[in-house]
Amino acid sequence: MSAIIRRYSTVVTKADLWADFSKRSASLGLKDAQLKEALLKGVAATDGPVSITDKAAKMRYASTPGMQPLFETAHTYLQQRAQRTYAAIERIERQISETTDAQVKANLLAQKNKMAVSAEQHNPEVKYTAEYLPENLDMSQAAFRHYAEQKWNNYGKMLLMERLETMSVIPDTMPTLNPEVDVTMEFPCSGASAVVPGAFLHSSTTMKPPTFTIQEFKETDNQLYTILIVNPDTPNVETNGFNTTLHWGLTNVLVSNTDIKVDFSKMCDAFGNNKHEICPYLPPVPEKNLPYQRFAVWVFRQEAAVAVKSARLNNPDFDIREFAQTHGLTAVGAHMWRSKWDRSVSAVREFYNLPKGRIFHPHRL
Amino acid sequence: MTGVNFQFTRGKRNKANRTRSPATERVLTQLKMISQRRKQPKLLQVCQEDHIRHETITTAFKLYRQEINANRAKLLLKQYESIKYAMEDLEQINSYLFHEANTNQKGKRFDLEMRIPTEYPPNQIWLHDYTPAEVAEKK
Amino acid sequence: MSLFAKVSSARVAMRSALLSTTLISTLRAALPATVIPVRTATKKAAGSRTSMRDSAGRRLGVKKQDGTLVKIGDIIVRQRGTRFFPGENCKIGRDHTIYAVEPGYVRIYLDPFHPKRRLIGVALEEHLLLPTPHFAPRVRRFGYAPIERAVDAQAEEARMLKQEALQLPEQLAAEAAKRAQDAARQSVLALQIVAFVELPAEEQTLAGARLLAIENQLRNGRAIADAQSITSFDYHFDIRHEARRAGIAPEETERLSQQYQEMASKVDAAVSFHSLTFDLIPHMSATDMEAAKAQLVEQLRACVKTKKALSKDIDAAVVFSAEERALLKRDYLSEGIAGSVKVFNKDTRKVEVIDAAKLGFVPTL
Amino acid sequence: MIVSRTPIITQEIPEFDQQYQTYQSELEKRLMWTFPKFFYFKKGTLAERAFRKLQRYPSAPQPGVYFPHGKPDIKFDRDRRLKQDIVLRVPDEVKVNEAGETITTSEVDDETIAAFVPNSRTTEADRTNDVLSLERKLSRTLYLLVKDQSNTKGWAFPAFPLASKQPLHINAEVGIKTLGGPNMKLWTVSNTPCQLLKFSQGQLAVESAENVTREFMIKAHILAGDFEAPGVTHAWLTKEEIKEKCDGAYFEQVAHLLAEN
Repeated sequence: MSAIIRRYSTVVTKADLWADFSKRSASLGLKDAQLKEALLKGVAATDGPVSITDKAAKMRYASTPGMQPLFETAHTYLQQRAQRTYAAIERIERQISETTDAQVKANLLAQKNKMAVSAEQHNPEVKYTAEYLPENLDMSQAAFRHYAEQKWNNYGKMLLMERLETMSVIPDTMPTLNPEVDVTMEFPCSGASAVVPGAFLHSSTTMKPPTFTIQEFKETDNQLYTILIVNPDTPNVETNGFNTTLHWGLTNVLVSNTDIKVDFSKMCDAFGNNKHEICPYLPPVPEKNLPYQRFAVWVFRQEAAVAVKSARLNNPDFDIREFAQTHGLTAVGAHMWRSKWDRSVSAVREFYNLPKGRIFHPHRL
Repeated sequence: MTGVNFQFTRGKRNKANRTRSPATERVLTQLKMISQRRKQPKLLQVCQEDHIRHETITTAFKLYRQEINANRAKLLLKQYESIKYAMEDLEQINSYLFHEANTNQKGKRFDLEMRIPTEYPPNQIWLHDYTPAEVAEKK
Repeated sequence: MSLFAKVSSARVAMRSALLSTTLISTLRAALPATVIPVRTATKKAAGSRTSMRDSAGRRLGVKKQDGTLVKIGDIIVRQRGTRFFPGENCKIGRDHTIYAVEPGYVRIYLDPFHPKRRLIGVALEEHLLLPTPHFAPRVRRFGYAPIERAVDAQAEEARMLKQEALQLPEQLAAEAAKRAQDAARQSVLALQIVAFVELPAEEQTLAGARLLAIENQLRNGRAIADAQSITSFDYHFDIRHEARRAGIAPEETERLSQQYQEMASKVDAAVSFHSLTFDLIPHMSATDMEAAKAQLVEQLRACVKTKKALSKDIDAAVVFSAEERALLKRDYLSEGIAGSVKVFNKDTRKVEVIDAAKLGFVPTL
Repeated sequence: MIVSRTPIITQEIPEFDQQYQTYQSELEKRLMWTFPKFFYFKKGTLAERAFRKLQRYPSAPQPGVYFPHGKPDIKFDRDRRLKQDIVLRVPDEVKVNEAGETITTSEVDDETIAAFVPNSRTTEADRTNDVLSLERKLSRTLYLLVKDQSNTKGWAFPAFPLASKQPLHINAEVGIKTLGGPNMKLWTVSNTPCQLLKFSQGQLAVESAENVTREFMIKAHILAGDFEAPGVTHAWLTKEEIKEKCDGAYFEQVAHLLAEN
């Protein structure tokens, strides 16, 4: 290590911090021994890179000369820093156990989480997993959550906000949103895959309820969520305006960092009875010659388990803002899709025993 | 292109019997010199392992430089603080000395004998038998 | 010199006294005959041709004042350039004319998001002010009326766009074909399942339907546990709504659900699906699968069989996914070329002839 | 007064920096455009022939031959997939002749071009660890320390009592010349003191102590000449050596004034 580092750092170097899994999770290391070797010891000239599968391409590959000694120095240096960060984390943990003030504790926990990220985020094994093995991401680890959040920030979050704002789901349903969780939705009964926010869905696709995933990026355990699907475009002919309809509501849904699914096996008992439902699923049934309807999925973080009175749900004009406020819900994520009348709407109405749809014509004043 | 003239060649002109004037050749060489075509290297493609290794290297070096710069800034701040402390004390005890220590030394220059470090030492490393001009004059 | 003095003195005279013809004549008389008076650099006023052509006034201006009731399409402002910008429920025309797109009351207002603009909007109600608060839901007019006459409504509902009408027969045929295919597959599965588990005759069809649904989910790339829970939910959901339509008592539905669940657990415990052909195979748990995989890979490593036999083995093995199959074939079955091949040696810079089988792949020369 | 001898040779490049530079230069060479030799050497000239003779050109792809390390992609005699090695001169071969002197092949061939043999970065003073010599540790800054005769302070920077009506830096300059003789070329960095130490009965005093002796520190560089004081125990030391020799509390007060290299 360089002279300057020698002079400044006081901690005794333990070069194999990132090879030691006695205190760290095994998911922070690479499982594939060959890959690990190639990553840490350099791509062997005889074997070629593990990540390339084609034999000829493997043989053809040559690394830039001078990489290995430099990588070793860099690796040791980063481990030294991580060692210092781990020491600081231990100090913070001691402080957390000593303090009783909730606010101080929360601040210390946030600080600890930040440090847990910085202790591991430059670990090449973690970086490789985050970049190239997304299926192996262990979301209980702060560093992996950090990388997943970065990825979501750069695309998913922006796309969602763009759709919510351009289609005026904000502020027609909730005033605004600061997305904190990544919400995905699919309609598995119709075999459809994940829905892109704002997509037009056929009424046969949305005939049966969807399932969700809710990915938290901060450390959580036993966090409860409420999910509401509302349609702010239900026509109201009497007032010549629109009502908001509640199409589905789930409360007290338990999701953690690692178990992110809100699927039927989690929501329902063995006979398909949904224990989280506050109102039965009402599918989109748009009427002919009307503009498209927006279906906004709102995900709220709950402070505690909530009990919902069904009376307030029967209001033909559902007020989602008031609902969120009275139940102490914080909006943390959203999703949306759009529906338009199509030829299978009548079948959906029949299935749910709904009255026949009206046919409209534009009414000019 | 000025100075281009075609020499007469027997038969049909083709690549093999083509002749160009020296001026044309010169211009062509100069154009070839600045042209990127055929001179650019192939795109550097690295495998996934090497990509992460490269990222690790650059991150580590960036953090290393940051650490050095932060330490330097800390040192400079400490030096400034100690100057300030000394001067404040001096102001309290002796106004003359404080004034003298606080005067701007306008026009002060480095001495000619001052050297910049070189990679290898000079043949005479240190000038030992130095006598100041005024001492030499007295002798 | 004398001439200059004379002229300059004359100028002074001109400035001090009123200019009179007598003075000019005196001046002329004072000038010697050789001097010709020159017209100074002035230009005759030009452009008389165009400036004579003035158009009539364009009748610009605000046509509807603030608070006026307007109808759709009413022109509110005629202007050159955007002295006013279109606000809520207004649009701007090609010549910057601002007109109403909704009926209501004209409002001329400022918007904090565009501090340099004066906007013209239309408030839908007399008591409403513009701009609408940033986080408040938009006030929207529905603007459609249902078609009251049943005949007209029916005709409108049946109306199709040309493209839809053209595609319909094809679509219907495809749907019918899919139904027939599913029915055939279902009956095959219903027959096959008997070989694995004993089922009463009336449950066989139901089991066939379940297996078909699971197979379709698997083909969509879903995990087996998810596919099973989705299929169960789908069934329970269907019968509950069917009961509601037909007015069947909830107890009856409950009984059916229970019966189905018993059948489902029996079937799920008895069979699994082949990952390549989706044929029914005896049940294998996830741990069994992993163990079988490891064992097979081990066998392949130590194998002395011919490549053809190996290839058959890999295809027949039920435990591998398509990618795993491809990887195994690449690793254990890739064919080199027979005979010798000329290879360039980088170190000696000479061409050598080596046994082609040594390479293990077909080189591109 | 803090008298320092500034480094004469460049500092040792840390290993990390060294390796990083090597790696970056490799990348840069790989991504460099091909050397346009047609521009510098006209075809058919002697210079071109001499240049051509020195180069080791890459092998061209041949039909029917397999290149395991990738098919060469040659443009202007360079394989565009790799870095280009340009040889401008046959490297000198250093030999030792019978008299024990180092000579090079180029000396043998052509006396006008002598190979450059640099002076050693380590000196005689380094080998003997002569702390009195100014030729020791050429890459480091050395500081002049003297041992207090009364032995109350131990090793410390030279300090002089204040003569009346003399600015601090002039007083220090005069003091050091009086102590170490006139044959020194000194350059005072500034007239402003860089640190103040307070002593009470020869010991470092606490902040609140009364009747303290103040010691203002002035920085200066020695540029030529020697510190010659027969009666004084002195040494030219680096920062680390000062830490070892000095009193801990004293070093703590002056550590930030001393250069790391």
